[in-house]
Amino acid sequence: MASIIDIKDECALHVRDFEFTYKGAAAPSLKKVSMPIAKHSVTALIGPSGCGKTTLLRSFNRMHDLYPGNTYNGEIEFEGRNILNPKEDLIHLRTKIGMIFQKPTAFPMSIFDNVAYGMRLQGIKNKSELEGRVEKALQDAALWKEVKDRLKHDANGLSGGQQQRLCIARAIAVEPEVLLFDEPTSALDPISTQGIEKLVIELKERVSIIIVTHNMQQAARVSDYTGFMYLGELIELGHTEELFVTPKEKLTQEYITGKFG
Amino acid sequence: MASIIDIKDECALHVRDFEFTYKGAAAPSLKKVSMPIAKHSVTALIGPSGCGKTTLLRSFNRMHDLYPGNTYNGEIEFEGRNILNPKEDLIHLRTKIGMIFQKPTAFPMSIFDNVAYGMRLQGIKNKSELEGRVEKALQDAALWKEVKDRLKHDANGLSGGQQQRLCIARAIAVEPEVLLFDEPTSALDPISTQGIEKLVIELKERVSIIIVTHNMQQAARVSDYTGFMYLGELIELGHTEELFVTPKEKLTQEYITGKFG
Amino acid sequence: MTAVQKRIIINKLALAFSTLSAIIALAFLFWILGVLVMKGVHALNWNIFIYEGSPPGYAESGLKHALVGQLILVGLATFIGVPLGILAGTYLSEYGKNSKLAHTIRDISDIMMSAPSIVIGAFVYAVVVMPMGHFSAWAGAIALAIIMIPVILRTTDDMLQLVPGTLREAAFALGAPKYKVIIDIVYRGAKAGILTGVLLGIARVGGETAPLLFTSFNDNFFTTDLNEAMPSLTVTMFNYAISPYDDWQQLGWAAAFILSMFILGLNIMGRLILLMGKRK
Amino acid sequence: MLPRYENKLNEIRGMISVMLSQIIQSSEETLKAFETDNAELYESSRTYIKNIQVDANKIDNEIIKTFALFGPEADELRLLVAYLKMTNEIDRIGDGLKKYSKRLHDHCMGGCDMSVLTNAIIQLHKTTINALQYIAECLKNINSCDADDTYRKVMVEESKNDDLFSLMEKELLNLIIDANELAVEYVRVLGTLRKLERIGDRTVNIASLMLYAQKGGELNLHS
Amino acid sequence: MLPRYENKLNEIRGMISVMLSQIIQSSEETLKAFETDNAELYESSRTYIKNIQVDANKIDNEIIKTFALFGPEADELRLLVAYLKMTNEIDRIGDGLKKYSKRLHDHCMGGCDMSVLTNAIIQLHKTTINALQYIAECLKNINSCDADDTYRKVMVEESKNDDLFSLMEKELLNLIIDANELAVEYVRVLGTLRKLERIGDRTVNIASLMLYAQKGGELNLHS
Amino acid sequence: MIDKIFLNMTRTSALLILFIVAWIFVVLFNHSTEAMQTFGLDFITKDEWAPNLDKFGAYAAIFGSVASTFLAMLLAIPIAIGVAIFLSEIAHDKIKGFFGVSVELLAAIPSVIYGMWGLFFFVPILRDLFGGMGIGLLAAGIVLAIMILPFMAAVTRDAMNTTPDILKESAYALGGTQWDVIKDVIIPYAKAGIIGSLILALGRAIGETMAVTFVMGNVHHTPNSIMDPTTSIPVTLANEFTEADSSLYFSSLFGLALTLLIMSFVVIAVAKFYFLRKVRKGQ
Repeated sequence: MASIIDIKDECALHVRDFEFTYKGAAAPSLKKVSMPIAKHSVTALIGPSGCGKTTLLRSFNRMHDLYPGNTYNGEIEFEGRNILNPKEDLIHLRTKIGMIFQKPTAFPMSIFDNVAYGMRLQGIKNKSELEGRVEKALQDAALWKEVKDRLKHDANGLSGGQQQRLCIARAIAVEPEVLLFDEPTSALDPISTQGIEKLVIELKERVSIIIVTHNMQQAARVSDYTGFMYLGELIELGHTEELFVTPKEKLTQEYITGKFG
Repeated sequence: MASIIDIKDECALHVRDFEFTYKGAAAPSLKKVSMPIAKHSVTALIGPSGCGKTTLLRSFNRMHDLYPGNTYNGEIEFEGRNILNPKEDLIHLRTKIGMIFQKPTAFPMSIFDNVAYGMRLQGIKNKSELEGRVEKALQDAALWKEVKDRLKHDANGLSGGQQQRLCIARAIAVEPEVLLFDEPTSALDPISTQGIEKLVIELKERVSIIIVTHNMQQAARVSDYTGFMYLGELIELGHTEELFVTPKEKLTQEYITGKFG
Repeated sequence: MTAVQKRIIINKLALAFSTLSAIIALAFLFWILGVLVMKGVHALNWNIFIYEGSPPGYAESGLKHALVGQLILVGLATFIGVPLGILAGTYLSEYGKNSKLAHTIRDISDIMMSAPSIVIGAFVYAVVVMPMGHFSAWAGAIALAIIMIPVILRTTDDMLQLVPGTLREAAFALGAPKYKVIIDIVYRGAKAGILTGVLLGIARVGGETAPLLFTSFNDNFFTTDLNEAMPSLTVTMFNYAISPYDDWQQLGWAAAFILSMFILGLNIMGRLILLMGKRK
Repeated sequence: MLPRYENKLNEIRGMISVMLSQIIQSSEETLKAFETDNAELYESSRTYIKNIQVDANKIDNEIIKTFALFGPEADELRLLVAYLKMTNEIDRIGDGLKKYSKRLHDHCMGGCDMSVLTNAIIQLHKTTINALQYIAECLKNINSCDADDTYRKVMVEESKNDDLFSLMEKELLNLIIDANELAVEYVRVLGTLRKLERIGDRTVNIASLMLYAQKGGELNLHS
Repeated sequence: MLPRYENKLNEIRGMISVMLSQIIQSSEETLKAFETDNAELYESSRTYIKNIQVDANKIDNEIIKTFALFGPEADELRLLVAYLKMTNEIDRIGDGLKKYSKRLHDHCMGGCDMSVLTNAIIQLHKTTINALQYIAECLKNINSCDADDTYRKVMVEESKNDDLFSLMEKELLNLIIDANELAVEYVRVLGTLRKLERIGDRTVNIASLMLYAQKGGELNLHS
Repeated sequence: MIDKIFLNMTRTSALLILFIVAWIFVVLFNHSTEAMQTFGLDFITKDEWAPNLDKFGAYAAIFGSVASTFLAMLLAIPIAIGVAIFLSEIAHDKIKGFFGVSVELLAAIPSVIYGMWGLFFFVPILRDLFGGMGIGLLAAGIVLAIMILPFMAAVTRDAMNTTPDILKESAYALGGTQWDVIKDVIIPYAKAGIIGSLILALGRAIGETMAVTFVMGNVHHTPNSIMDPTTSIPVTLANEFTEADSSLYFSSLFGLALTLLIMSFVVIAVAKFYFLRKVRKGQ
């Protein structure tokens, strides 16, 4: 039923027959989802609220494990292994698959320490190395110019858009392979949103990106591949251009032309 | 500098050289705004955050008077008088100019009492009259079918979209001349948003509507006239179709094509 | 050992320490609770509710005087304290808002909330008991009310502020006058919260002993005269507990148990009301 | 979907339908005029399509407004783009038809001997009208009609059309060689008939646009 | 504006520019071929525009994608719609030019006496090239060029074009009347030259589309 | 019209609070002037408390209050933070709910009951372990510690719970362990709130009467070891207020009350103005 594109290029992640059930729920929230995630490209997940797009996203770094009782089934392949394996080293996995959240999550520490945090967790203590990588990460997040004179200031003094870019800098500082974005601009004004979108497009040169968004136009603007989800199923995955001009599934068509409801 | 359309039809409101200054602010937040608001049509106000669109909207029912120390200047003509007059009867004015807020504001009482509240304030006690008018208002707000069997239930049991329609029913139950919508869908999902937009278009048969929205596409979809505001000034007011195809001012153009920032 | 391994070990140690401290704390607390229940239930019998206090050694001694006295004192305090607390809280939330006066009142009342209750007792002794010349239920109730007002004021203020500003604006936008907005919308919206505040306030003063020691004082006999010294569970419990008589100590434990159940009951009720309010 | 948006789409479809039916009426009346040699009918046939260019531009502007206001996606986007391209074709059809009718009228009043061509002209005319009717029919239910079938049928008419025109061209060139003074007139007749032939090409384009609107894929037009 | 969106708009403009310059090169080479009577040049002139239809369709599809992904508004919307209409015109120009070049080649190899027309044809050709160059120039900076001026200049060339063509037509019809066997050939020459004349009309449409993209107002095209 | 009446009712009620507080200070001050005039600074520096000699030095009581509170805080703070961490970050949902509610309910149990428990059950154990009477500074400190523990743990947990989930999640998403998240995100985020609530607990401990009345010993003597019985201000007040037979005795007790009020006022004011204000600003 679903129409899933076959990705010829190398894949960053490969989801196969993936099912996810929340603690105590009778039915799985994700039903037999199979999808490839292309390397060095942006894959957007769209769909009405409750369709499971965020649930899927949070499975990629096993975020659900923070709340016990949820069950995974199927396979998510990453670097040749199934990350759903209970023995998977989650600390390692999460340094390889970073995440950006709906709201900016600047830690209550200085700007510098925020960006350095992930590296320090990995045991990097050398000051000059830290400084170099913090600067690079901030530059990559298009934030360096704005904060270079106040690295020691509290990160909460930054604006929402700046904080979100700080979170991106923090995430890329540990050089992950994949970045997960969970509606990263839903708390931001249009101008900051534009900044983040620009950044997402630039970042795909180095990381593979999966972005969940409730804003269809955003998916259209930034992504190379778009997946449309509905009631826990992946209905369609295709090149963004094709999906928005000629969706293969009727449901997709109805969703993107606003005929739902 | 501003390009303001001349409205030939009858006007619901007429703003002339309006200035508004918040308590303690050095400069006015609205600067010499002049605009006609056409009767029985939808006028949308758009612009970047902080441009003054909500400030202007809240001047139409003197909402700012709830917080002392703000100053009005100029004129807002409504039914032949200047409503900025300090002697204006605000209670009467607000029954004539209703308002819908960003988030649903269902009162902590039953659905029926919510809709009847405004009428009761006006001293209507006759039960059958109340019942009739509550039903009509709910029907006009496209909510009757969904709630007719649970009018006595707490209004907070309704979904967000239903609550927002309840607020609309409550506002139209007192038969106002003008309805002010302050980003009425910013807290709603896309489907509920569509419902509210439909309603706005239907309602203009009977009331004049002014809607503030941060969503340009929404302004395009629902309004007959669109005003673009920037830094406290009204830059352009025109027919929506024209404004979005051929804006007269460069600033408007840059805003609607997303070139700001 | 890599940095990550080190972190994992530190993590385990830290979590073990906090679990251990939780166990220690709970062990002590359950010990106390256990003692209270064992002793209390053991001492509990019908006589307690039927008989007044009597000298040690008498079989027909009970707590009727203290139970009724406690109810009268707390009831009277509630009667005085609740309306004042709610009205004052209303002023802060609806009129004073962020004015200097409102902030001062808030700060002072917060400090009052944690002020030593025995000092309040001393104060009431000076301004009520001394002029009257003798201990009285009024004095006790006033002392309790003074303790109660800040609690209710603060919760009322907080709960009213939780009512979204747009809800008020929406009512104003329909042309409602301010007092109508407050009574119809704000009070109604904060109903559960205010009620909880009142219950917690009652629970708070219900357990107070110190301020009663020299205001309502104590009496071993049943009375309903508000102008006389009045027995209360707390003071009775205190007196019985420090007495050397075994049967009085027994009665003391019974009183402790009854009072604890009463206060826990109020607390649980308050919690349930808030929960139900939230669930809606 | 907002009712307003749906109305706008319907309105645009309606406007295009009207244009098409005006063209069909006009060409039917031209045919009748030719068959009955009726000067008045020639005149009146052209009144149907007098304003076709204005209408086409009006439709284009409505489509642009719809783009501006509703940001169409997927099938609606394809439909609107197809409409935008269709108005070009219809406008040209109208223009061609106008000139054809006028010049045919002139020819019939003039001195050429059309008799050898009469049948072929009627045939050519009929295939054109058929093709136009097929697309008009499909347009009525653009979302559900069988655009594939329509395309096939239009193509059949178009190839008939081509064959007929080749035949007539040969015939006419022969006439020209023999005609001397009338040669110029025959040259003109050829030009006139070519206009009719062109209409066939354009109906194919319209049919292929409808196919695109329905099915997607790549937009492909032929001159 | 997202860089991606800007790139897309530039890309589309670039593709159209390339098509236009191919057309200009092709028509310049055809002219050269005609002037020097060089068969090879005729051949090669057509290779420039061999794929013009494919390119036009490709551009259309890019425009549709841009609509789908970025929901353009205001000047960008007008520009994209103008592009969508322009590809039609350019496609037709290319088609016309291809046929023109081929047939002119044939005529020159054939037996007609073109000598009386040579100058006029060169003139006609030049006005066409001029008009094409004006629009190509303006397209390079579509946001800032003086579209008004371009439109005026293109119109001037177009009216020259018209005059020249009327002259030639008269000339040719005279030739036809006298020519007997060669009449058919002359009829064909007329048709060929008409193709060139048509290109002029289309350049006017393109100029008016550019004007619309810049200034807005109502979209107005002429057949 | 009705609006005005309503406004005046609420305003009067609100102002009443200020009035009562001021009045308390005035009354306590007035009643203690006699003692202050008689003893001057000696009132707080001398520890001789002899009603029969009309000599009143409050040093022992003040020292007892401070020392027992200090002891209580020393014992309670680490455990309370441990409990808070356990409740907010470690325990599973079910345990969390049960323990959480127990802790809060224990915070509501009247303090007099802690005192009774201390006297009857805890003091004997101390007596067996260390000899002596058992009653004294250590017993008071421990009972106070146990009494404020639930309050402290509950407020600390509440402060920790204000940390937004996604803030914690983003630290996990960088590969942090639970302890990393607690020490680097939750505690820094809730720092001001935690310190503020610890100080509030301190304020409570200073003013606590009933829990310590039983186990302090009520001996007006500065203790030599933590096992020695001593007294504190509230204990003195509770035991002697109704027995005061001379006006100087009485005035001295009011002096004690005023001293206590000022001590707790200062502590709570510091908590509020310095730490809790920060929390409010942060939010």
